[in-house]
Parts: sequence; C-alpha cells; structure tokens
Amino acid sequence: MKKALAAVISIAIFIVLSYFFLTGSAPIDYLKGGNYTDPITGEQYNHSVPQQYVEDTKNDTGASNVVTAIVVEYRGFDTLGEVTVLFTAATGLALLLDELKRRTLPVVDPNFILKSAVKVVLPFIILVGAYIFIHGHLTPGGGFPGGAVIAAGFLLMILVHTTRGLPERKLSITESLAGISYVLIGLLGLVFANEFLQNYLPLGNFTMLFSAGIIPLIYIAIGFKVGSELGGIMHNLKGVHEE
Amino acid sequence: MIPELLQPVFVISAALLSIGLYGVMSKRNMLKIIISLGLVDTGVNVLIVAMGYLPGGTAPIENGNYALYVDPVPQALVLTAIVIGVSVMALALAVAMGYYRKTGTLELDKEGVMKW
Amino acid sequence: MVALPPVLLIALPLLFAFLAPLVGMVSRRMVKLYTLLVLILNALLSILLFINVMANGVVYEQLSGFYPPVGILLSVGYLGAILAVLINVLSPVVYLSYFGEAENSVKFSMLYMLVTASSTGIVITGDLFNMFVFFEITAVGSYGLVASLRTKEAFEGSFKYIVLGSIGSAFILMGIATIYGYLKTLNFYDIALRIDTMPETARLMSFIFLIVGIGVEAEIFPLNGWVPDAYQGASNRVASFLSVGPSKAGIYAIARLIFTLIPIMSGFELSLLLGIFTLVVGELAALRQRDVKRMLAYSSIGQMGLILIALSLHSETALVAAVFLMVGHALAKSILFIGSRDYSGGLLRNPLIAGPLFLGVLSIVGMPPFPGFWGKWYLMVDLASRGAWTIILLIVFTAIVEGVYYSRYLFRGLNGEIRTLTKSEIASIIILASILILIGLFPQYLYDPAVMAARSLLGGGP
Amino acid sequence: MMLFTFIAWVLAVLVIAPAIYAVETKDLLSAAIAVGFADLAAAILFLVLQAPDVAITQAAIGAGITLAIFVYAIRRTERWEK
Repeated sequence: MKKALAAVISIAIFIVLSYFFLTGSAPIDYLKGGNYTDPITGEQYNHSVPQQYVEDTKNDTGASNVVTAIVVEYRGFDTLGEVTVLFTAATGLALLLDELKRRTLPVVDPNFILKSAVKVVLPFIILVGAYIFIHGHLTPGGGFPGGAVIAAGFLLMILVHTTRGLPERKLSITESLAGISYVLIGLLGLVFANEFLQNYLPLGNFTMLFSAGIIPLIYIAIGFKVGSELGGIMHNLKGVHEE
Repeated sequence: MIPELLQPVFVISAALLSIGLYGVMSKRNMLKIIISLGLVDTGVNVLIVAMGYLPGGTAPIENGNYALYVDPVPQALVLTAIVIGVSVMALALAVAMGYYRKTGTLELDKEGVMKW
Repeated sequence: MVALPPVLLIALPLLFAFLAPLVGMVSRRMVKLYTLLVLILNALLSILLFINVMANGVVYEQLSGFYPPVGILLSVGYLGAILAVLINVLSPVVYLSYFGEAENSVKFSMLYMLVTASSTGIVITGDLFNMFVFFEITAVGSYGLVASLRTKEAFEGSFKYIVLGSIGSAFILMGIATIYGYLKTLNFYDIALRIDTMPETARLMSFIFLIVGIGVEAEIFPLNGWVPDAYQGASNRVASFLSVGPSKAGIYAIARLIFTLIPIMSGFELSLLLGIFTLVVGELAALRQRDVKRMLAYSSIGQMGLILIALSLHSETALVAAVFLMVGHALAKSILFIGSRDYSGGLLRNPLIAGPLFLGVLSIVGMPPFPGFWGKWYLMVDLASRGAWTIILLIVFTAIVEGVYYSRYLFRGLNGEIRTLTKSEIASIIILASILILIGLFPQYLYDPAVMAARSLLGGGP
Repeated sequence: MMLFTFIAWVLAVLVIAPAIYAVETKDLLSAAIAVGFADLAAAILFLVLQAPDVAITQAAIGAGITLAIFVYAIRRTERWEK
C-alpha cells in the first residue's frame, strides 16, 4: 500500500519534473542574455556574469582553468564554507563514533600481494594526488579531487595496517593546520589588500606553475585538509581493533 | 527549444530524483534511505551542470577561444554540491551505525521517515 | 569608531573552531572556557555591527576583491543585524549551561561554534548560493549536535533530520538552478532587479522549490516532520540552541525570499497558507503530547507558523510583530528547553527555576508585557485593520490551546518530589529571563530597529 | 553532435538501470556497488557535458570515497535488508 503510494507519487514527480525541464526551463545561452547590474553602484553591464568570468579570468586571477578561478577566487567564500561543511561532518562523525570506534573483531591479515603492492603504489598515489591539487589552476582537478586521491592512498594504508589504522593525532593536526592556514590566507587579504580572500600575490606568468597568486596556496591547503578529513572519516568508520 | 543533447540529460536528472524520492518514501532500512538520498543528490547535480551547457561548447580551460566555453559557474556550484553531498552521507552513515549499535537493527519504525 | 568588516563574524569563529582540536590536545579542560570566550568575542563583534548598521544603514562588504554580482557580497540589513545580535548573544548564554557537566567533548564545542558562525552567515550574506552553503553547515552541525547524546531517540531524531534536510537542500539547489538558468546571477539584489524577466511558471516553481527547501530549517509545514523527533532526542541544551540559532536563521531566509528575492503576490498567498497550516497543526499536535520536549517542539512549530503569517501579511506593523515574535520565541523557548531536562515534576518548587520558566511560558502564550505579547498584539492590530477576522479567530483559538497545554505543563512541574538543574543551567536561564524582562519593560529599544527593518524589507532591501 | 547525444542516451540507461536496481535489491552491498556504478556513469556524463572538473571530482569523491565508506558501514552493520 505504502509502496504503491510512493511509486505513484514518484512517477508523478518524474512526469512533472521532466515536463518542466524539457519545456519550461530551457536554459538560456549565457552569451545572449543575463545582463547584470552592480546592486551597490547601480551600474549596468551589457554582458552576463559568466561571460565576465570567461573573459576576465586571465587578467583577474592568472588561472587558466576558469572553474578553478571561480571556485577559489571569485566565489572563494563559498569554498571556505564547503571545506567547513566537510570539516563539520568529519567532526560530527568522530563525535558520534567515539564509543563505537573501539571494538574487537577478528583481524584478517592482509595477503602478501596487497602488502607488497601497497608499498610500491602508495607513494605514487600520494604523488598523483599532490599533482592534481598543485596544478588545480592549470588543469582540471584541484583541491577536492586531489585530496580524495590522497584519501584513497590512506584507504590502502588502512587496508594494510589492519590493526592500528591511521595515525589519528597527526591527521587531526594536519587538518587543523590546513584549515587555519586557509582562513589566515583569507584574513591576510584583509590586511594586505582590502578584502577577505582577495589576492595579494603577484599573478606571475600565465599558464606557469608558479602563477595565479593565492590560488595554488589555497588549493594546497584544501588538498591537505580534504585528504586528512576523508582519511579520518574512513578511519573512524572502520574502527580500531583493540586486543 | 532545448539543445538536443540536453534531452537525455534532463531525463536522467528527473529519473534519479524520482527514484531517489521513491526510495526515501518507501524504504525503512536506513542504509537504503541513505543510498536513495545519494541518488537525489546526483540527480540535482546533473540538472545544475546541464543548466550551463552550450551546444558545441568546450570545457572552460584555456584554449584560446573564449566564445565557445560552456558556462563555468554551474560547474563551480556542482563541485561544492558534490562535496557537501558526501559529507552529509558520511554523517548519515555514522548515525545509522549508532542506531544499529543501540537497537541491533537498521530498520526504522513502521512509518519510516514519513511519520509526522 | 572603526567599522569592522562583517566577514569577521564568520571567519573568526571558523578559525577558532579549526584551532580547537589543537587546544584540546594541550588541555581538554580548557576547551569549554575557550569556546565560551570565542562566542563572547563574536557577541561583542555582532553588537558593534548592530550599532554600525543602526547608525549608518545597510552595511555592504565585497569579498575576494570583485564587485557584486561577480564576487560574493555580504549585506547586513536591519533585520539581519537584529538577528545576528540575537543569535550571537544568546549562543554563549546557552553554552554557559554546559559548564559543570562531567562530559567534556572538544568535538561538541567545535560543532557549537561552527553552527553559531554559519547561522550568523545566513543572516548576513547577500548571495543565494552562499546562503545555501551556510545552510548546509548549519544543518550538518545540527545533525551532529542532535545525535550527540548517542541514545536511540537521539540517533532516530538525527536521522530523520538528515533525510528531510537533504531533501530540503536538493530542493534549494533546484531552485537555485532554475533561477540561475534564466538570470545567470546569484546575487540577491541582482536577482530581485531582474526577476520579472523570468517566465511566470519558472518563477513560481523556483519560489516553491526554495520555500520548501528553506522550510526544513525554519520548521515550516511540508518538511518539518523531523522537528518533534529531533528535539525529543536531543539534549535539553541542544534543543535550546536549535531554537536560538538555526530556526531563526531559517525564518530570516524565508523573509528574504518572499520580500527581496521573489516578491510575487502568489508567493505571499502561498506562504500565508503554509503559515496558517503550520500554526494550527503544530498547536493541535502539541495539545496531545505527553512528553514535555515533544510538546515544546510542536509548540515551536506553531510559533514558527505564527511568524510566517506575520511575514506574509506584507505590512509594516505585521513585520514589527514578526521581529518581536522571533525575539520572544528565541528567548522563551531557550529557557523552556533548558528547563525541560527530566521534566517529571518538582522542578518548579525551586523559585530560581520556577521564575524564569514561568516568565517564558507567559511570553510564549502572549501575556503582557513580554515580547510574545507585543508580537501577537501588533499582529492582531494589523489583521484587524484589514478585517481578516478568520485569521484573528484562528490565532485566538491557538492562543487558548497554548494556554491549556502550558498550564498543564506548569501544574506538572509543581507536583512530585523536588528536582533541580545544575548551577550553570540555572545561571543560564536566569540571564535569559532577565533579557526577556528587559525587552518586555523597554520594548522601544527593539521597536525602533524593528520598524527600520520592516521599512527596509518592504522597500526590497535586506 | 549526434554522437554525443547517442552516448548520452546510452549513459541514461547506464545511470538509471543501476539506480533502480540499487533501490530495489535486498542486498545492501550490491546496492552500494550499483550506486557507485551509476555515479561513475554520471561522471562520464559530466565529461560529455564539457565539465572535466566536475567529472574528476564526481569520480574521485562521488564514486570512490562514497563506495569505500559505504562498504565500511555495511561491514559494521548488516548486509541484508529485511
């Protein structure tokens, strides 16, 4: 009965949504519409916000990847919030699993192939992760996927060191320091420039590694933070064996 | 009229949303509900990325031709949304594990989450 | 006086929350004091901001060095400033009630700081997606706080909150996607300037998506099923904090939505309808509850309905009423929730506890001279002036219902063996009650800012 | 152009079918894996929509990390839905 009702409701939702998407809300081309107004000064512009991003990213931020420029510079405050969401979730998870974490279960010794393969592969995985977040302003990727790749390396470590898991304290310190440095980079913008998270470093040469001002710094902080947080989440979910 | 490529994309989005909502409404198993929520999240993300698509456009990474970039803003928003979705999912799993520890089951009461 | 940038209200608590684990490693006992100091610092900052806004008008702050809507804009309006002070001043007072507790969790304090910061973020941001991000921080932090007791009820309440909260955030995102698809902007004012260029259906759809999504946090009707379970499962202080921070931020977001963002006639009608429904259902459900926390939770839902009605009337008097109701609800409910620990009688035989609790009940029910009374009074005046007698009758009826179950609640507190709260909890409710009395005795200090807030909102400002 | 549309329709099947399976099956582990598969297909869809940043993030976080934490959660609770 309940199932049938749920099915009817969801099919109705499907029909309504696809009708709405397919007819009502054709997304307009951002090159043809969406002229904006600066709400404070009242000045009007005859192009849209994304068009401004696309055309000015090079001069404003020095990044070649427009998405990165938006994520870290133009809408950098959102990203600080996003990092905070992950941090909040990791904190809440650790709080909830505090008493659950210690447990005694039969320890399955990882097999030889896994152990020796991890020794070889792990440094490369960390390297790839670091590459992804350091090159965030040049290539697709950035702090979040880079951090996730590093967390995948941590997952391998968890799989191999079945008894002790990850060094919790070190992860926690890394996480804190990365978060603090992110906010401090932002606050320094208030000091050296005028606004929070504003760029105050030279933009450097376009498409070079050392360019784009504070973007690589912030992405490195994010990479460390996301990696240690996701690693901590997996560590907590797995639990620690106690003899 | 919407671009041809977006038709299957919108169908995917609407389908994921309704499958996810169906799961949330009809299931009592906590992990099942979390899985359904993940589907809803993916559906919304697909929708947002589709909002920025430009027929014949290229990825917004330096290639010298600004006029052909797809809209980069929805992509930035979706990056945020994906990370938020995973955070919520991890926390939800922790809550489900705590509930399992206290009750020995993952099933919610008879009414599921729809009890008022 | 130096005008401090509003972003410090968010950035500093975030910084100190990131720092908290390191403080906890040095000394776990320090963390509570540390958190309290951070919260008090934030309260001082918010008061400075309030003074600045009242003196100089709306404060705008660009972020990242780009003018809006290209960069993110923070905009602190009158209502935002009032709520920022409300949240940031009450948050340390409620936190005070944790002192003397044996359990000493660093993580709990971190979540508390983060939720305070992000609730403040919701009331001072001027960007739609930024508001969504702060909504998520608030929600995720609240999920953790609700479950922090780690009982079966706590986990169950938190899980329901997570499910409805995630669906709500999916709705908010769909609303944002629809608006962005047409207008290519995310700034509140820029959207408001050009909202008329959207087709009628798309506008209405995005309004519905947003109000349903935000309504989860604001405890408004369609998706508020989590409220009773979460409040029942949460500890008394967490419940108290939720009624101070997140719910007020949520109702502020709704005010911004219906006044600034999408000010359409059908929007006001829809939200009036939702408000009436929320009010009646909440109060009637409260009447049949045996559990005290559940009863208070349903009563909260009813109050939120009342605030939504006041918001959707679209007049100056009604908006002043809404401000008074918000302040009164935050103060009174935080007192009542702190006082609801093990509420099985005998609590009211201690005069230090009975006094604040009694004042809280008086304010909620709407007895003069408390803010709850002023709120209902102005609301009635406005409704009478437009001859909406049905709604007046409904509000009087629900006030009577409130009177019935709150007097039952008070009688229950008088019987049985003597119980007491911890010293810090008593200190906390006494401070809250004195703020309640002060506002009751000098309503003009809230009335003047409220009028300014009302005028600003009616003019489409923040 | 036609090619991308065709690929998108194929991906529609590859996303929706595992999603339905994930909601309907009693085995939570296969449900989690099916969701991981659907997320991966969604990542390819993002690539088709010219969003490589989103595609990488979705593949790494949405599909990879999610699956890992799901597997741990299932291992510490129970595998079969009643």
